[in-house]
Amino acid sequence: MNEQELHDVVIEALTDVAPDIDPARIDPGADLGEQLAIDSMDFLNIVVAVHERTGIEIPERDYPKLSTLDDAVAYLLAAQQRGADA
Amino acid sequence: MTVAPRLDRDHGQHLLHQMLRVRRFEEKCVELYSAAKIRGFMHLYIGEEAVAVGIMEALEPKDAIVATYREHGHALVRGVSADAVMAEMYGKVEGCSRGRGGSMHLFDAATRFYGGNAIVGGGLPLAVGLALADKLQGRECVTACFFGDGAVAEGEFHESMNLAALWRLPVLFCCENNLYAMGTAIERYESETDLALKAASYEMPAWTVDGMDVMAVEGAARKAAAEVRGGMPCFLELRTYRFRAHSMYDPDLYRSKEEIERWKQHDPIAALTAQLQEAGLLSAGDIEELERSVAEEVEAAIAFAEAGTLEPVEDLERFVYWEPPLPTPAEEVAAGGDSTDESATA
Amino acid sequence: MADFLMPSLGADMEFGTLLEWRVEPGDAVNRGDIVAVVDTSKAEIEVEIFENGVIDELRVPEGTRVPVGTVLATLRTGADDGPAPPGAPAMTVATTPDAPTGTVATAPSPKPAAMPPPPPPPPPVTLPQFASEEHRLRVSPVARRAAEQLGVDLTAVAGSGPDGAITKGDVERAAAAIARTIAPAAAAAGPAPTAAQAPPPTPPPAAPEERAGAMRLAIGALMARSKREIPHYYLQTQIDMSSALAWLEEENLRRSVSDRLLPAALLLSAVAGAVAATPAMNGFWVDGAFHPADGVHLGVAISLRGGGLIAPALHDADHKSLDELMAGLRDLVMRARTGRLRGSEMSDPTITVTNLGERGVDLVHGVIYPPQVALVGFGGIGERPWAADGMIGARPVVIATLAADHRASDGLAGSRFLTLIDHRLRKPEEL
Amino acid sequence: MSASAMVTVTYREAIRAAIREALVADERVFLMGEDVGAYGGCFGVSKGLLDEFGPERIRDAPLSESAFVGAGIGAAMGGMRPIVEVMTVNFCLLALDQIIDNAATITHMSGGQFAIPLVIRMTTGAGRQVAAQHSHSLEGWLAHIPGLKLLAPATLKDARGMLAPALADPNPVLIFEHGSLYNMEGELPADAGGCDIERAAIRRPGTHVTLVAYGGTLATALVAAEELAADGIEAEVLDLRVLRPLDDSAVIESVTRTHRAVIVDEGWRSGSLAAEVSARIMEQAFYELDAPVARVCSAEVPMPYPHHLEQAALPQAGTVVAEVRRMTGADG
Repeated sequence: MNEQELHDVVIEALTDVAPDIDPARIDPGADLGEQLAIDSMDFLNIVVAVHERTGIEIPERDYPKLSTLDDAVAYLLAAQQRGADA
Repeated sequence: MTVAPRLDRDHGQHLLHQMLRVRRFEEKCVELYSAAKIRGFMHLYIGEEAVAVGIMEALEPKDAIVATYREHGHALVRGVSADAVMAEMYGKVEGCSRGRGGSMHLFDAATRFYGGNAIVGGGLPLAVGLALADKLQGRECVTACFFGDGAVAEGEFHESMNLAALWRLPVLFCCENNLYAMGTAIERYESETDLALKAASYEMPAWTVDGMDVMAVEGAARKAAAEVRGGMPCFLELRTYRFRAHSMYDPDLYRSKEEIERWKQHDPIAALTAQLQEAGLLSAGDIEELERSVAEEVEAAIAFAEAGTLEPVEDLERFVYWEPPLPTPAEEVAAGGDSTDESATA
Repeated sequence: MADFLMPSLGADMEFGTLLEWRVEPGDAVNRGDIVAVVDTSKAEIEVEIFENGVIDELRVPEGTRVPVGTVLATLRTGADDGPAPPGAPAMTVATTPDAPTGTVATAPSPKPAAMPPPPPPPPPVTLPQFASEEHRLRVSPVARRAAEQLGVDLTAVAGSGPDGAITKGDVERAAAAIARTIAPAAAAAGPAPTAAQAPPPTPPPAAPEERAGAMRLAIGALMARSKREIPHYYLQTQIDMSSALAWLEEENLRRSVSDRLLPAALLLSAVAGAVAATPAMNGFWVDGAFHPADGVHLGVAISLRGGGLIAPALHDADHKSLDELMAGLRDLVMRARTGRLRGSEMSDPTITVTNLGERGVDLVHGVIYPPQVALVGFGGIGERPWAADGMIGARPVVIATLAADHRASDGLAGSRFLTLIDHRLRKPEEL
Repeated sequence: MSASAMVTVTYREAIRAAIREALVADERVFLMGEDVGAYGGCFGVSKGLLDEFGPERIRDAPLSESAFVGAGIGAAMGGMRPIVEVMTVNFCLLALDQIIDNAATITHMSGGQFAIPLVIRMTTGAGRQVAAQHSHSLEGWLAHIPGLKLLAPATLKDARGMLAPALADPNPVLIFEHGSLYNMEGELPADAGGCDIERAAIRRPGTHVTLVAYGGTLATALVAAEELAADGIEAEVLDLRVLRPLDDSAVIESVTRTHRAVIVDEGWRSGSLAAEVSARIMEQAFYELDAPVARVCSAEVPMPYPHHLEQAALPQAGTVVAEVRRMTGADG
């Protein structure tokens, strides 16, 4: 998946969990939990959704690396790269 | 065998004393009623004393009595104390029915006095049942059942006469025929005014007695009681007369003053007094002494009733259903008196 | 001298008319003599005198109606020169109104007394205020009571009973429906009613603002009632979460993403076990008495997107494994946020757990949801200085709080309960 | 608990067994009434007892209800334990003076001096096409009287068990046997004995409505409850058993759970026992009610002879069901 596709996957997972979110209004550089009222259960659900769509397994200790939209897309891109390399 | 009563000094004066007790007690009751000390319905026995006194002479302590609402005399003569009867009429706890019955409902288990019954004829079936219980339990007791002539018109009279005769129950039926069912003369409500005939039709010994003659009543009662103890109910029609109205409400319009005066000539107390005096068995001093002792008894009864206690209203609903007897006030005092150690109750 | 009084000739006689005198002053009379005729209004009765003597004066003329006890005549007795004879006072007793009969009390003193002075005017009367009958709703008595308890506005409830009467079930359904709508994030309490048979909620088709407004009112009424009626007491304890989190991290490493556990599952499990061992925290205060609940149904406070809070039941939480609790929690959160909770989940909680820690606060003092008797709160799990074995170090710590109903339990039971939660969280492998 | 053998008995036989047991157990007990001896009882209850116990203890009485009921009262005061059978409740009207003026009052009027340990049994109720003078349900009238106790055995167990405690009671106890029950058959333990005569009993548990019944209407209520169950309405059926003094607490406890009540009473509605129960629910459980209390009583008409009219006059299960549906809003 390219960067755009990964971006879309994250947005989809987010809107699944929080249908009332307007994707256009997400600040890609701001903390997701704070701006979208995402709690740990939501976050877990997002991680699961992303895993289902991309096959990327995000270990718990890496959760802080996905705190903004931009960070999340970057993390997934890197993880996909690692997986391809492996 | 029965022995006809012999008129000796002691027995004669005893009978006179009993009749005087009833007479003076009731005369006082009129006064107390007028003064609103006694309330409710009150029916006086004045004039009829010879009946109760004569019948009771033939009864033993083991025998039972069922009476009517005109039963002050029966209770007093049977041995219920004047204190307990007066307190009952005052509605006091010390009354023989704990004040719950009043004038018409004197009860006393100790003397087997099964009550004044205020339903005309209502006591007859009870008497039959009491006699049945005695018979079934092998006790040779008589149940003396008093009722007025008015009761003879009730179905319960005929049902009870039949049952008692049919089952040979030891009931002594004592019909106090004072000629009036409340205010209706017997000629106006009975087709057959010879009441003994009615009883005879039930195949039981029955005869008529002069109810104004205490000696005659006693003689008849002894004879009848012997029949009853022999296993057959018996019926006595006691011809008598009440000198006063039916009750305190009664204006006595249904009979003439002349008739009342005529009957007063047969006053059983005056008659016995004269009889005893003629026979030299009663002196003026004796009369004075009898009157004095009766007056004392009555005054003491009034004092007792006045000093009595009213049942607390909290106890209103007691005795609707039977409850094990509580200690009498006297017993409670006695029990309280025993515990002299005050710390025990502190 | 003695008095001859209007006699009482029946308990219902209060007055009598003196129809006729049979004696004149100067006549000698004896006890028992008829001296007058009295009309009791039922009958004319000849009345007798109870003493011997000579009539002195006739006080009441013929044809006069007087109360019982009035002096009709006076009598000179032989005792006038000496002490009164023993029996004499009996008639005068009637003038002493101490007897327990109504008739005597009405008897005046020897001369008919003047009217007593008029009583002072009564104080102004305040008439009781009755609710207007105009818009009277048909509400069954038990429904009215339930509405008060649940804070339901009856005017907004549709009745299903006879002739459209509002029943208890209608009120409970309404309460559950309100509870399912958006709630203000105010009290840390679930808004569920408690009746066992509450049917599934059917939310009214109202605009969100309206629903939020209705919810605000309902929650307001309910929380006000809780604060008014429930004597809350509060306890708190700090719990070292290092073992629990370390165990959880290990555990999650072994699990696939979709099977991972959240710390919340550990907290719920620890609470459920502690509740099962502390019946005094688990149940309802109804009609002046504590009724212990049959099972442990944790009311899990779930924050709703856009604000709001709901606390549906995680049924039989004390019998569920961590995995089951996690699955149950995930399912509840999902359905809570999509409005698909079941009625029983709204009505069954026996104690409520709120976890506001994720919102960044250190601790929460909750308001008990009536008729429950306890609420457990967790603040955020954060690193704090922690002294152990004489050393101070940084450890992940959570502050657990208890709000409990003092009518149902006391502080000792409460502190045991919190301590039990603590102990269970220190041994996560046993959860 | 040793499992005792079960025997099949009728209601009639259960009562007879109770009388027999009482006669054997206590010399003071005797049975008295019209046709209780040679005839075997108008309803066959006392059949065979004359042969076993003789005419002293199984006493045929003349048609003198007042006299033999009064004699029962007198005998009870005189130390016996009479069982007086009044053939049917309508004949007890001829003995009301004795029942009300004597049995119910003497203990009180005597200030508690005399107990009246008397049992009066009588048949009650309609349903057998015996028309207006033999179909009364006058339990409500007699339940009005302080000093009396009233029992209504509606089950075999109660028919068997109520007599012994009634005889042991120092007060006059009236037992009402519904005429339609005598042939009711079922199983009882061979050694079945006395039962309590204080409390009502729940014959079927339920949560949505309480059906209060007694005597002949218990069966009606149970049939109605079955029908309601098919609709998903769980009716609790409460058998009053004791008509005076009423077991208020059982009624109130049940209504507090179900919030609705229907009283099924064969008496006429006006001034009925159903009225009394209804008033007590209102007094003691008003705030538990989710609907007005309903009553299913007999039509206010002397009982007609034709079957269809008699049935139309009597409380029917269908009427009970309709009342419940109406009050639960399930009639739409």
